Amino acid sequence: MDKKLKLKILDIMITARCMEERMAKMSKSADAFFWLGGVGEEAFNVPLGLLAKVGHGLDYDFFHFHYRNGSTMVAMGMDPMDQLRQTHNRATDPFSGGRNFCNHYARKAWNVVPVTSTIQTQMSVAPGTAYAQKRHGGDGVTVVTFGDAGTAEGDFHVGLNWSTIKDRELPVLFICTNNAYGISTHYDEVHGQDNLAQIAAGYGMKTKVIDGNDVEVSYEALSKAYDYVRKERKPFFLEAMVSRLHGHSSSSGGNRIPDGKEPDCLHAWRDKLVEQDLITREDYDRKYQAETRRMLQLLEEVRKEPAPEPGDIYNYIFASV
Amino acid sequence: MDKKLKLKILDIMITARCMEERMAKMSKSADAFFWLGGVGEEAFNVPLGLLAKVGHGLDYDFFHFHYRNGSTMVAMGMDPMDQLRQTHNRATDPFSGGRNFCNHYARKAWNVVPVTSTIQTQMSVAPGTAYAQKRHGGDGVTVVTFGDAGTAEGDFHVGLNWSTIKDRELPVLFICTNNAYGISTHYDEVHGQDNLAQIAAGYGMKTKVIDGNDVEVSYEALSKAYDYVRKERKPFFLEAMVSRLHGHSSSSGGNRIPDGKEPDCLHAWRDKLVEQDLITREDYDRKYQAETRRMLQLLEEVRKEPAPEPGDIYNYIFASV
Amino acid sequence: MANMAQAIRMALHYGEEHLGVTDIFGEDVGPPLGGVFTATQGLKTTWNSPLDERGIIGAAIGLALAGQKPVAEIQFGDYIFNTIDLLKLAGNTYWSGNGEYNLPMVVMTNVGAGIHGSLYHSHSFESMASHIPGWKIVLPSTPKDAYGLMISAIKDPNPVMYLYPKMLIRAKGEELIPGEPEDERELRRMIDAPIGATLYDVIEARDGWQPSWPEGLTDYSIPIGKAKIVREGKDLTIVTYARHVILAREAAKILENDLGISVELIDLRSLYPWDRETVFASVRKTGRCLVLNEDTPVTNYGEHILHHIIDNCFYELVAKPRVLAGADVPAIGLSAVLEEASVPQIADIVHEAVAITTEEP
Amino acid sequence: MANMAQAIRMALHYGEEHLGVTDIFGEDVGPPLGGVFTATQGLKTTWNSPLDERGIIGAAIGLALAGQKPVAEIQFGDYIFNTIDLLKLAGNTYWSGNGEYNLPMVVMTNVGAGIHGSLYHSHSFESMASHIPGWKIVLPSTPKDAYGLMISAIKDPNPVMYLYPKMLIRAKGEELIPGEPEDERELRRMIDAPIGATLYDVIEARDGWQPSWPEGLTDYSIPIGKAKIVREGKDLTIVTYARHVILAREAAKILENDLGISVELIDLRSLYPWDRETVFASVRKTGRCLVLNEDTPVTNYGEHILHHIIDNCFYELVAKPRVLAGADVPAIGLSAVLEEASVPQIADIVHEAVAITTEEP
Ligand SMILES: Cc1ncc(C[n+]2csc(CCOP(=O)(O)OP(=O)(O)O)c2C)c(N)n1
Ligand SMILES: Cc1ncc(C[n+]2csc(CCOP(=O)(O)OP(=O)(O)O)c2C)c(N)n1
Ligand SMILES: [Mg+2]
Ligand SMILES: [Mg+2]
Repeated sequence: MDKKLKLKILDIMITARCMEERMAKMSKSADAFFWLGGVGEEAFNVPLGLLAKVGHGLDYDFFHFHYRNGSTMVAMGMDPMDQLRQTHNRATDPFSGGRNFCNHYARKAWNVVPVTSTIQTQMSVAPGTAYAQKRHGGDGVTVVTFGDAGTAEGDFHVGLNWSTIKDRELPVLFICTNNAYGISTHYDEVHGQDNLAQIAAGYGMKTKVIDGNDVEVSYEALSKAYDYVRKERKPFFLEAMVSRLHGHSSSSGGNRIPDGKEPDCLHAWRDKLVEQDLITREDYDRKYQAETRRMLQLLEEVRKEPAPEPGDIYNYIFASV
Repeated sequence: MDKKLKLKILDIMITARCMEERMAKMSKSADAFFWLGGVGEEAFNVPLGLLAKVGHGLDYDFFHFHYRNGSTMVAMGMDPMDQLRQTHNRATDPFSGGRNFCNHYARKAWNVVPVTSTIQTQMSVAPGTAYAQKRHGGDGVTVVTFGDAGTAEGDFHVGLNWSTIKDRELPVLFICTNNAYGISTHYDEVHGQDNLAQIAAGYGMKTKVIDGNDVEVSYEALSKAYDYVRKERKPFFLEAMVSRLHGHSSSSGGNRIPDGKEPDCLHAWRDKLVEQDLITREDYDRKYQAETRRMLQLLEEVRKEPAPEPGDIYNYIFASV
Repeated sequence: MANMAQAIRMALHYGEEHLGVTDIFGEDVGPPLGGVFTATQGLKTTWNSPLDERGIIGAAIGLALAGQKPVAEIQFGDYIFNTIDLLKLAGNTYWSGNGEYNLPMVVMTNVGAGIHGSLYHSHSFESMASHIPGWKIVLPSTPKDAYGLMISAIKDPNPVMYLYPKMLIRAKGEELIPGEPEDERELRRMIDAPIGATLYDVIEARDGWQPSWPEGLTDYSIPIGKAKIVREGKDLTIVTYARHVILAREAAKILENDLGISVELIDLRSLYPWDRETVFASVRKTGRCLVLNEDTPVTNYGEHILHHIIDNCFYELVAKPRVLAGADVPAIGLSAVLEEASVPQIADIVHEAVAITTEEP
Repeated sequence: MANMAQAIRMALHYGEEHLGVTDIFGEDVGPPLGGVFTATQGLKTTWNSPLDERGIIGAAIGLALAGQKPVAEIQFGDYIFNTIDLLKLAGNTYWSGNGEYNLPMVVMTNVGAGIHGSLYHSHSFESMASHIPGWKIVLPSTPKDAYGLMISAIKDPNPVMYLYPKMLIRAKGEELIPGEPEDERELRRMIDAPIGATLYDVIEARDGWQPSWPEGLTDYSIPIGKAKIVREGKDLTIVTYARHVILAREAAKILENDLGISVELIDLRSLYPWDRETVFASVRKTGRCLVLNEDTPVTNYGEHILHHIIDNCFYELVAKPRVLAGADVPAIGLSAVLEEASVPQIADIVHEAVAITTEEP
């Protein structure tokens, strides 16, 4: 990883973090009804976005995201303002027109299919895009992301099973961001395996478990995994152990968890780059404050944008014949 | 296995086979609308029933059966007449009062919970009885049986997952009778694993794959598996490769498949016992003919029994408070 | 004349050749079987899915998201109930993304009783289906409509639920489908796959078999949302669909011949959207109506129709309008006695019709 | 007064102590959280299930088959739609086995909009639920009814769907539940678990915490199938349930005070079986009726009620009866503007009521 890339990743992580922190704050005011997001997953989710092949159609990657992929979207090029628009449920929200919760993206130009609130159903849908990609040829892959607790749904099996049929293996990159919790329930209380990759391995697919709090480890594992799926046209299961720094969502407070309880990947990356003399602590703080300010400015803009109209509920029910 | 047991198993296999053959015939006449059953699974299914702890309540085994467990029920003590009653949808059918397809048992006195037509849902229900048994103590286990194709349902994962939670493992004996087909679709067309036990093993449970056409192999594997689950109070996954000698059901004809396409476990067992001088071929033929005749006589009795009345549809909708 | 399975098959063939259908899939949909009711024999884009309805609906959504045009089959409507959340997602995908992704997909499954199918080959699904927003729903009662509605379903850029009545799958039509050969034995020879006593025989018999599709098939289509007046009448409107069109037609004959009651019979064909104008015009004319189907009666689709008849024709009704549906029981029993007691029969329809037309307020 | 979450908690406690409840389980139902809406805090038989609704309903069926008495929670009604096939199985188990196995189980989940929950924390479920035979369905609008209906649900030897309105979970009651302490702060101190800013703080705060249950709780129960006349009136009957009881009450006040229209308001409380006699008696008295709920309008449970009102009171109606339901859209949008446009509001109820009572045939 060269210096430029390292700094680029840091910048995106900062942007994403500041965006999410603003969103969490919004949920404590009249600006938003709700927040949930990926604070603590940036070290992994940013490389996930940077390494993607982003575009429209079968030659590009398809994304079936979990609701914690904000920093992936930022890495892919999303304007944070769009996310604030959704969080503030403006009519200008490009992903849902003020209809859906934050982190519920939909962007056809990037093959980002609508994020659904129903945990794990994306695992049953992902084989469909992958099947089309495999038939089409090329090196586009289907990326599907999900949490640890959600793997208990039967859809987990559906996705793994459809992707490993003999001579019909599918180019799916399965990504489990394991933060050890489903809302309040700890991993150990509802699972019996050391990790979820063990289950996936039973299907005969390649798997790997990594420390998702480490940027370099994540970047490297993701490069290899993407590569494998792109070339072999077979599935890969990557499990990243990550943190959940603001808890589950605004429903459980959305507050920063006590210091030291879980590693902060942004701080770790900052400290590493400071140590490597790629950046000073002051640079970092300046950037962080600038992004924090920028998010507030964006929000101020967003606040001026119109709310949906009552009649909008009737838009986009059926596409016209 | 002593001589007595060997002969006992043969006798039960003959009874079950003759019962099913009669049922398949019934489905070609006005006697029945439909047949499906376990012709070709007797070598495995009879020991499954013989080794069970049959009775009512948590001290006994619970059974969540697939629709091919007729010979298991015979081994547990079912009067074949009851099965003919169901096949002929008589009001006297003790399992469903003429409501359900054949092989859809329900017998509370034996902890045989209602067989459901919805493939694989029994896998989502089985953890419930096993959970109650584990809490209760004793050595009762939950037996759940299913086919190979049905393992594609998400419920397969549900059952495996709920049974392997850390410190809450459940005493479930998972039985997959793998006949290599789901209706017309071959195993290899819809699976990527050499066997389904490989998937189960990923959950960290003990597994074994056996030749379910061999009585001795089946008996021994089942003894060990039952024992393990009874004592360890943990799940075991046993996969038995079996035959489907009359095809899927009467919908696909219900006819005997061409000779030599799949092994006939009853003939194999017969030949072995003849070879071991435990029985002569003439004894066998006599028994077989006698059971064939007996089934016809039973059917003649059953034919005299009443059909349900129209008003019966309103019975047993709600239990009274 | 073609039966309904053949009609669907021909429409799917037309869809593959001319309308961009990319995948026709589901349990036993591909070779060797071509569907448990033969509706997908000989087609070129069929494949067998795992035995997994959630995976089937999920894959159909994924294929549609990826710009394909899938037709996914659920082998029996009885087994679609583990996918309702996914059907809901399919129905709200266009809306939730504010128009980003529409889903051009067809889900096809059979419904209703009548084949002595016991609890799980007798289910109705239309009431629940109609409560899932974002779907169009069609349900033909004749082979010709089956063809025309499938063509429309395929052309539609939205999720379309294509239901068809189990009991009528093998019933022959009374009208030729455009392009269908006149001689039905000829048609069978052309497009029905060879049979066999067991699966092994079937596989052998079909080795190398290819259908020979009728040349002249067209994109003959029935617009979604358009009902058919099966027979005109003046005393009573019966609104129904699926196999109860057939039963109601028999009942109407009896009513006419034996009692001089003239029934106007409407086959809805599309359940969502449905043909409000045709229904209301008829009810306004006759002043009396019976909504008929075989689904269970609590929160039944017929009650929705009744509600809108009330809403639009209340002051024109001259007698209490009624709904005749299946019995309020958990399922259909196997015994013919039980099945008949659970599903409206011709005699029941006659009975209700007489009650409505002779009622003194 | 207790809020609804506390009422449910107390009823479940009573159920554990006196009515044989063996398992109260679901996602986040056990410690440390005790339910996302606190309804299961401090109970002794709670446990956290995997995040798996099919497993939850399946396990509940299995536990009931094994003679236990489970209360299973689906965290949000929005997430119950992947279990419909299992709910159908639960509903037909007693029938399919001809009486061999009845299932004494309760499934509890919340329904409806009103918490700015966007697409997937706003769903109604009652229309679809009522179409699943073999279940009893209750849906309280007050804490006291919530208590009494939970007691009845637990006592019932059949599957009971216990729905409760998301929006009213934290609303305080107006009547004391028998045995509830008079001082609500006292009640909070006794049975509300300590709070914390994050999950880590919550876990710490609750370490060693035990509730102290009110001593005098009773088996006060509301019979399943019994509606409540919330207010008497003479001009118009409004039949509703859940949070629309609250909205309709407000509307009724406006109608009375501003327009002199006297509304009789019925809270069904049980949706299956429902209190036909109370509804019909009221409609016969007023001659006018409005059935009200917030579920989507196609094949809506209110249409079932309307159908039976038509069937039983048609010739006594003096004006066209109506159903006011949610908008015919795929979901509820997050923006308050969208939510309000999708769910009947007080003004909408007033508007309909005026239309019905002023209608000239
Ligand atoms: C089908 C379904 N069930 C329940 C929920 C409610 N719910 C939302 S998030 C969540 C926990 C998810 O945990 P996990 O999968 O580990 O993802 P994480 O939030 O930890 O990233 C639950 C139970 C849901 N959204 N969908
Ligand atoms: C949920 C569901 N989907 C589809 C069916 C229709 N069906 C009945 S049996 C069967 C094949 C089952 O194959 P397998 O699980 O291998 O069991 P086998 O019949 O071979 O014993 C299918 C698809 C069903 N009964 N239930
Ligand atoms: Mg998690
Ligand atoms: Mg099989």
